[in-house]
Amino acid sequence: MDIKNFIARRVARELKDGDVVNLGIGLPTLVANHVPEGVQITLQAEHGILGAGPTPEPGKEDPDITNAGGFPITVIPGASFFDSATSFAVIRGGHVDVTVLGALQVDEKGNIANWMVPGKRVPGMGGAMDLVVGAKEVIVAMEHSLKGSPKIFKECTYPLTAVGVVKKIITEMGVMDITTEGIVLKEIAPGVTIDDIQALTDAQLIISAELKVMDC
Amino acid sequence: MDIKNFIARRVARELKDGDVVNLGIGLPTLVANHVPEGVQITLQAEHGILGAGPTPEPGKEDPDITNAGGFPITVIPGASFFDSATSFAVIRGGHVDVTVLGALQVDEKGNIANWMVPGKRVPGMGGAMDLVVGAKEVIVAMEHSLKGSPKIFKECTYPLTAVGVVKKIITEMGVMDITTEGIVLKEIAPGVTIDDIQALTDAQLIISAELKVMDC
Amino acid sequence: MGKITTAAEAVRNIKDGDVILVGGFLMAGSPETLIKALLETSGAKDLTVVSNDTGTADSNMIKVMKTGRVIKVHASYIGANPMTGQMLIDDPNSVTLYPQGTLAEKLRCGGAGIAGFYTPVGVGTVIAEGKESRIFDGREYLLETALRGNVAFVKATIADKFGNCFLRGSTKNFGAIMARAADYVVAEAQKIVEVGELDPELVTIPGIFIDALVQSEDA
Amino acid sequence: MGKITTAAEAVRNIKDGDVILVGGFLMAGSPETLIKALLETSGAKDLTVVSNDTGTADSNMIKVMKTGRVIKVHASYIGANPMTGQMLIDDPNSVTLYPQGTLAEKLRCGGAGIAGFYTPVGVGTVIAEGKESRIFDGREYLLETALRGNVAFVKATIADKFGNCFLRGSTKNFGAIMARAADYVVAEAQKIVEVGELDPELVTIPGIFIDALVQSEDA
Repeated sequence: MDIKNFIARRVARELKDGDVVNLGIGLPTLVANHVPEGVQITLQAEHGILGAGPTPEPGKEDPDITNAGGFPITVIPGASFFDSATSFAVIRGGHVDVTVLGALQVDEKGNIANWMVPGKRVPGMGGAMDLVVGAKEVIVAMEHSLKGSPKIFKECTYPLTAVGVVKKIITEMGVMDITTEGIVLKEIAPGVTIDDIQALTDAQLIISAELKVMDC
Repeated sequence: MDIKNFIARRVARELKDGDVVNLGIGLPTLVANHVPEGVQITLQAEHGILGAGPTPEPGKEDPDITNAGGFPITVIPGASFFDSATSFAVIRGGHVDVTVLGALQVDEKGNIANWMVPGKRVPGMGGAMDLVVGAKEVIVAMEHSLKGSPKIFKECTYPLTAVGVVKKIITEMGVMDITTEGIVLKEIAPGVTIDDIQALTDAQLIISAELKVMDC
Repeated sequence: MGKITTAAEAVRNIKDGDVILVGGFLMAGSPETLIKALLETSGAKDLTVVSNDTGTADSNMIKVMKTGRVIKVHASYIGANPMTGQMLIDDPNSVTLYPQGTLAEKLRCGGAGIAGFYTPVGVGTVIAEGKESRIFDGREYLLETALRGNVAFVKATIADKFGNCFLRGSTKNFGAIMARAADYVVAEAQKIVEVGELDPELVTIPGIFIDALVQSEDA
Repeated sequence: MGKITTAAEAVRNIKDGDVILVGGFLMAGSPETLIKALLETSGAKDLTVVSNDTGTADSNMIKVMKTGRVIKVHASYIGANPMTGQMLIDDPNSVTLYPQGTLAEKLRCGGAGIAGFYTPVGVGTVIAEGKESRIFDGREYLLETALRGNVAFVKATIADKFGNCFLRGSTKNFGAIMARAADYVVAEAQKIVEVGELDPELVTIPGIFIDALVQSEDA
């Protein structure tokens, strides 16, 4: 299993039966492929779908049913459609249980920066700010470092997406909870040492007394 | 023709082809029966209908399609249904061209009081405040006096429904425009003298230089 | 995720002091089965009812009110329910009246994570008393704040077992908004169908908002 | 009340300096026929475009932008249209970015007679710069104000001749809101039917909002 699917699979175990889930583009999208048996979730697409389904078979694409990346998707039985004002009422109103998204930087206060790199072309925040503020739980799912540079900081330096919203970070190296005391390492990937993960983390990690090996 | 239909018919001549119209309960409802040929209007019912139609034939009532008084109505071809938040977005957003409603008191500043009589049981304002503030044009359609007591005042004394919103009053005695100078009598009913109408009006009427006889 | 239950079971979750949002416009879309269960099988008291009109003299709501278990009402029109009128006379603080669109928008905001909004409706009237006003582009607006409930009762024409609800014709009114603005939402449906039988384009209330689904006695 | 016209005729009403609301989310629901007419048959300049994303590199909007006639953009995501990204680099004041839900709600308010609203989104970020903030129930919110256009372009799947529009699936997005928030609203429809043929329950945009109706080239 590649790193991205390894992360996505661990994220999927956080989901509970009945959850309404929004998955960001990229790695988070893979979470849908790993939802455990017996857990039924409703995928939300922020431009107006509850009950998004998998990619259609070739030739069965419907241009009126697309995901937030603009690509054709399907919907599952029990789906519904609505406009963007209603969709963001759903998001901002706290009706999305979990949003999973990537980040450029996360810090020990739960701040997240994931919409612009200073000095580079700015793509815009899209629905990211709404999602991280509105969802009941925000899970950052990302590779632990960017070519050896930490992404988990004592304090973010990039423009923020939101303040104090991230409660959990899942990477290929471990699972971390963001608490009022700081970032607590709860699970560590097989073959990774605490020193390995701390070396790639700018924030000081607190090691959980119940530290477990991350399921893979 | 009775007084109410006489008033309603005159009100109907104010409507233009394509207008979106909300008619209050009571006398204003009768306006729908007098819309001139060639004028097509869309009747709005504030609890969620655009394209309200006449009362159904006996036995054809549909409990899911009612008017704002709770009674069964029909819808015309091209109608649409929506919830109350959307309906009042339509109203408050200025998408209703004309609202016709009765009043307890109107005054020369265009103030209207039509939702409670001090000391009497209070029914609530319902959608009246929204309609008179949101509609592009507010026409008060009512009998000129209440058993000989004026209803058109220099200044309303009852709790207001809204401030400065009424531009036209149509009664069985005449048609009046509310202007920055005061209430201008534009048309007078056949057989009614200026003294007659002034005697039943608390506000001082300004007589239009082009005063006409009201069509009946 | 089984949401189908009985009205009696659904109203068990109502506690003393709860704020209950009740859909419907007079009798159109009024969840009478659920209100009847509130009357007959729930003992919850000190309730606040939020309803456009608190129903008519023939509604189950007036019967609940006669038991004295409703101590506060938020509504826009109470002329069809004489009990609510009497409450207002007995204690002016027990009934809060709002312009209908303001009530609808307060509830929409309650479900949409918006804390407050500026409306031109009510300026210069008793509605403005005690409220902040503010000028935008030369026009005066009042600040109104969001409204939510602990519980919402709504009536659907058709619901699927996931809870997706279709509210037909002019029965959408307040139910469609209230279902998004409460912690525990019960729908009674005239007809309950399998998941997938309801056209996704006809869903008035997505199933994610519905916690319990009850067969309506008005079927 | 004949609303059916050509795209060329419909865009004639656009004046220099107009604010144009353009529906669609990337290519889903994008009114390409109308944007093409804006490109080819309207000479209007100094335009402000309000769009979720200003389309993609394959859209007609990027071609309009290349003519230099668009001087200001309001959007939430511009990563798929490199011209908008370049505009932002050349003049940071020419592109205003909003969180997507804030943009949607600003437009809804523009059509709903609401002057402003308080949202928790953007607190503590660059979005909050220069905006009022306020605490409600211990949580911080930003004041955002309504947004309207002179003109709106929307794309419908089916429209009847009165202008009632059905926007299918996930094409509703911004078009459904923008049609309520502009003075002159043009819809292009993939299919135009007689009045009465569209189910009243499927109307995404009531016909009263539509001023001109054009056959879409995407039919």
